[in-house]
Amino acid sequence: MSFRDDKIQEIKKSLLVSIWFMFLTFPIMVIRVNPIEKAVEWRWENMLVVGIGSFLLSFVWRYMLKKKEAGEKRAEIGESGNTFLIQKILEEPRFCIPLLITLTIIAVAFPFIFSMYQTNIMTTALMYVVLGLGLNIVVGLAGLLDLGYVAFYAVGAYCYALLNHHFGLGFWSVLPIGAVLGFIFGILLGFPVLRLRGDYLAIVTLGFGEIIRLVLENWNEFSFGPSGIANIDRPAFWDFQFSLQNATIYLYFLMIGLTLFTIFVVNRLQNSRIGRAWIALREDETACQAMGIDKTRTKLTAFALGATWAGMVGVIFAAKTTFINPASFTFLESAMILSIVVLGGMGSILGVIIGALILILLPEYLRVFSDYRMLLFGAIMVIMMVFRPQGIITNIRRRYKFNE
Amino acid sequence: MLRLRNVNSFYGNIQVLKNINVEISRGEIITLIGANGAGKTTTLMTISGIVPARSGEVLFMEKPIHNMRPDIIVSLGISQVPEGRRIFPYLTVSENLDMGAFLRTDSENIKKDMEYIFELFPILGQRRNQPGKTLSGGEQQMLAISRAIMARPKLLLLDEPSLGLAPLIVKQLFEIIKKINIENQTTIFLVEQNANLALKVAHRGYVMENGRITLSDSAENLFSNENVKKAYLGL
Amino acid sequence: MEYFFELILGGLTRGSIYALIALGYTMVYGIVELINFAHGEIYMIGAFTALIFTSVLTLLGFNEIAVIVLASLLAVIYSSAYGYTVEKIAYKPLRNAPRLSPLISAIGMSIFLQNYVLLAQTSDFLPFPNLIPEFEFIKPYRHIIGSPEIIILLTTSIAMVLLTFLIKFTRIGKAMRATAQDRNMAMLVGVNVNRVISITFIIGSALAALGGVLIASHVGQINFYIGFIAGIKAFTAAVLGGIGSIPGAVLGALVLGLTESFATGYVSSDYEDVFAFGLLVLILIFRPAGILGRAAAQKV
Amino acid sequence: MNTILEVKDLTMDFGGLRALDHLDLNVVEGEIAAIIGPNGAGKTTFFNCITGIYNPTEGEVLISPPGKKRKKINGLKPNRVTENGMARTFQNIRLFPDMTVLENVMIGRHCRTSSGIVGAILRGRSTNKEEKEIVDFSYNILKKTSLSHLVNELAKNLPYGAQRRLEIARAMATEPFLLLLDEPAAGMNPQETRELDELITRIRDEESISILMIEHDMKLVMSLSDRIFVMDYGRKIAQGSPYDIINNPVVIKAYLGEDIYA
Repeated sequence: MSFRDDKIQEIKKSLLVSIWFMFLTFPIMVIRVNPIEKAVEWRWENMLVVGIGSFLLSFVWRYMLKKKEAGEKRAEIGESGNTFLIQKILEEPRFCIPLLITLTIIAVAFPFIFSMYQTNIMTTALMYVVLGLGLNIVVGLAGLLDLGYVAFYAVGAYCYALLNHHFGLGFWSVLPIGAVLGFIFGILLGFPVLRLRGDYLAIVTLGFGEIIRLVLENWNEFSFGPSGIANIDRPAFWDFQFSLQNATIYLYFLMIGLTLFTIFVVNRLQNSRIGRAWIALREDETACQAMGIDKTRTKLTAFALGATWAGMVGVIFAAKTTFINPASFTFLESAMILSIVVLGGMGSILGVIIGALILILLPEYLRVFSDYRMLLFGAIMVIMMVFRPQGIITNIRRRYKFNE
Repeated sequence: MLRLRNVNSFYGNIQVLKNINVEISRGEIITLIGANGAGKTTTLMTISGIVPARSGEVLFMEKPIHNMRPDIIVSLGISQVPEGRRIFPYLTVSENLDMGAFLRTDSENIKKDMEYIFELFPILGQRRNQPGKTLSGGEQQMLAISRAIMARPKLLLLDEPSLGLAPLIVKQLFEIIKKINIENQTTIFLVEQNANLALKVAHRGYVMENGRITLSDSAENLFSNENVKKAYLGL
Repeated sequence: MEYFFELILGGLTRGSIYALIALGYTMVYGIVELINFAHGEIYMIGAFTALIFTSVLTLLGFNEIAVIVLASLLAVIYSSAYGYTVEKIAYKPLRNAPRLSPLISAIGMSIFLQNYVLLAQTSDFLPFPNLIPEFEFIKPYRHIIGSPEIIILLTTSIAMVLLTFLIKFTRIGKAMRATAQDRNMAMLVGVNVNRVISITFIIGSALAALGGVLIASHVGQINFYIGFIAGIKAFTAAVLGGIGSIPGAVLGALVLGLTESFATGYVSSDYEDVFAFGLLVLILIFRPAGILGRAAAQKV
Repeated sequence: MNTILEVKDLTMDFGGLRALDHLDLNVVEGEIAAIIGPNGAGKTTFFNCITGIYNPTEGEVLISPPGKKRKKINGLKPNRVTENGMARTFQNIRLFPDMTVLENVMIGRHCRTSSGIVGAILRGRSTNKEEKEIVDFSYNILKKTSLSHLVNELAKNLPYGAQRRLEIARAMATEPFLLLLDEPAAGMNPQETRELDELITRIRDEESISILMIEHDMKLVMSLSDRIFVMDYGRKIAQGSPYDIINNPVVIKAYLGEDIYA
């Protein structure tokens, strides 16, 4: 077959795909009905968009599939092709140190250069970095797909809101309580479900997450139901209450601190005896047990540690927004955190940070994206799984040294 | 009839077949012997299209088949009895046989063939309505071979038919294999760890080590080859 | 006593709808061992398609019966097309990937489809016309059973019988069973496994669409989110009956429907979904093989 | 010689199927024992029953580790069995494919070390010391199993024979008194099999680890074993020295066949 024929074939294929998608999306994209006024709106322009879009995307799709196959082939032959530029930079101290210094300066100067609004967004992004890193312990390191992660986030948030509302407890005294409560809930929920197979575990955690949300929504005496809890105190510095602006900056630095702390802890855990056990467990459970690793206990540790971080960030979330209700803790929130981990690269700390920043900041700054935010998250999960299941940043673990 | 030319196959990350060359003529029984993990099963899976060859050619009756789907390859006349029998556990014996004839449409002849099978293996006739998983190992092996015959293949690939069977049953089985070869003119490619048995029924043989063909000769010559004797015949 | 029968009937009706969706879950799981998370969205798209075409066809002046038949048919066709496409895009490239990859992909697909409908249509609840005609002969018994209930129960039973027949006796059914039991072996006897998987998705999606049309006209309103809850409940039903088992899915769905009906009838309606989720959690913990499922032995 | 493993009347039912039928077996200190028998005879099921993967329907599994008290271990979880000193390999290699050779062996040290979450985070002196010991111990085992040159390779990139050896090394890292090997020679070429023969002998002689193995390679079994058990249909049909077994008419009929050495 000549090169020309090849091209014609490709175009034919894409044309077919394009026609198929125009047919497929016709009722949903083109027609909009208003059953009350019995009016129908036709939006033929959408069909054109779908047609052209799918025509072009199908080329990209096939190209990427081919590239992925080629990549696999190369890996099999033994060349490691896919090292990312960022990784190369980070392995080189010449670039690494100035980069870190720049990052530090930007991080410190950020709230003083940019507006309060920007600082707030950054704080939110950092919260998702920490949530992502927490979930990363569970999903990335231990390989347990937890779809109810947001439940622990809710536990933390309600813990602060309720203790603050009823007893006037301050942020700093509740933060450790939130962490501990997250840990305890992690163990309570984890204990019965962790012997389940991977996909069942995912569904059960989802079920648990939804149960907690539904209880919060319906148990009015306890949680004030759908109307939620308002006027939660912002974090104070000892007894000193900040102005709104200073409180924002304070929270920002608090999040920077928590982020650094989280990175430190996750990194240490990853390269420890427990971390190795998690990774081994992810690779082969039976072999792990035969090597003397207590499966339930090790999994439970990962699950509960992940929950601890969710609990802490939950407390911060309540303090930041000063108002919480069950609507903030839906399954979609869990899915969003999961897509951060998936996009970044399961098990990779740097990847998760980059993933969170991309997914949270991009929709904030590009108006186009903000409407399509969840659509984007869904698409990312599919696309990453199909083309690059290891995420943007492949997890690189420490190589162990030994003394002869 | 079948020709493998410089075939390389991978399983996951590991290259299993390295430049395999095999030739099989019509009506022959060819055996491939070698240790467990040498790549014998992969060779068969590559011919059947389940583990497609990464490079090289597989020609069946001079037609390249290495890029074809497994079901098309079956329709051309290559059937396989895989290692470990692989009976459909919850289908009955006759449903299993039906599956063997999945691509055939001549229902009259299918019925006749099934009767022929039940003559060949009366025990299968008795158990025709039992689920496959309730059969004993030997019966399952008979069913597996019968299922492959139901496709009326021109080339039959057999993977370790003797595995885990009592010697008495193995003997019967190899007689049947010979019979199929002679009566139905079916060409047979037999993979065996039990080199002793295999070389007794085969016309020619190949020896495989670590994914490469290291020897190929007539069965008699292989049988008297010192290296083969030492490594595979336990003499 | 009448209240009791009302609850039973309500439970059975509800269960029948779950059954239609659960069948798709169970078929797909049986054949590719994947929890098709996007299945609930297929059902939602079925309901939307039906609503859209009902409005359009009514405006075009078709008579009532023609509208019902055509709209349902189009809903089934479109849902099947969506099911087919979802499989090709999100699952087929992951056939040999680690188990969690297609599950994450499925969750992504589910979120994508929800938001696709949300953006292209609306986030509001839309009133759905009652497509089910009133039968004259049922009028006297109206206080016990209405025609929607009869139609729903009837449709599910017919679908069930047809599906059983298809799987037991037809060529494609046999290919499906063989593929479910041993995919590679099915290939070796000449089954085009990819096509069998596509067909499974198509049939499952068609049943889900049927469920979507029935429930939407029964409940009277739909929005983009109905698929999520319905999907989880149908999955619960499938697991309850023993995932992979066709009669199990129906049995599980009926049990779930009755449980919900009684729980909301006698306990509290606030926690309707909690009962379903709770049941799901309890089964998975205590009897993951379900009522009719075969426990998979651990292979070492 | 002390009996270190005693299996009494072991029975395992799967639904209606009896996979193990009142099996008695024992291993004495310092011996290499082998189990042979046709596929489906229940050999691997037997391993799974004594290592805690299955809980046997009936019977007892008792161990008497050298210098320790006799202990019943059936019903214990697999990790507890390993902690008690019985480690195993698998018929189908089960390494941690994306971990390095060294890391694979380090996992074997898990049950002999103790640092927890707090230790991991603070990484105090004792944790550091323990980590160093784990690495050194593991490297040492790799040297003993002639794998030290592959130390930083990913397990999945190893040749087949080396993967089998790595599985043995990983099991040795748990410091067992009895090593259970499930078809250690399966898939090895004659050269690798010879090396395995040496390795197993060395493990027994130098490490004082007793060995119970399932193996099909009769040459290896004959040259290595002190005693052989023959299984068929879940029952033990014979036991004895290699010489006894090879001349036992029951064994010849069920397993070896008349012409195995013809």
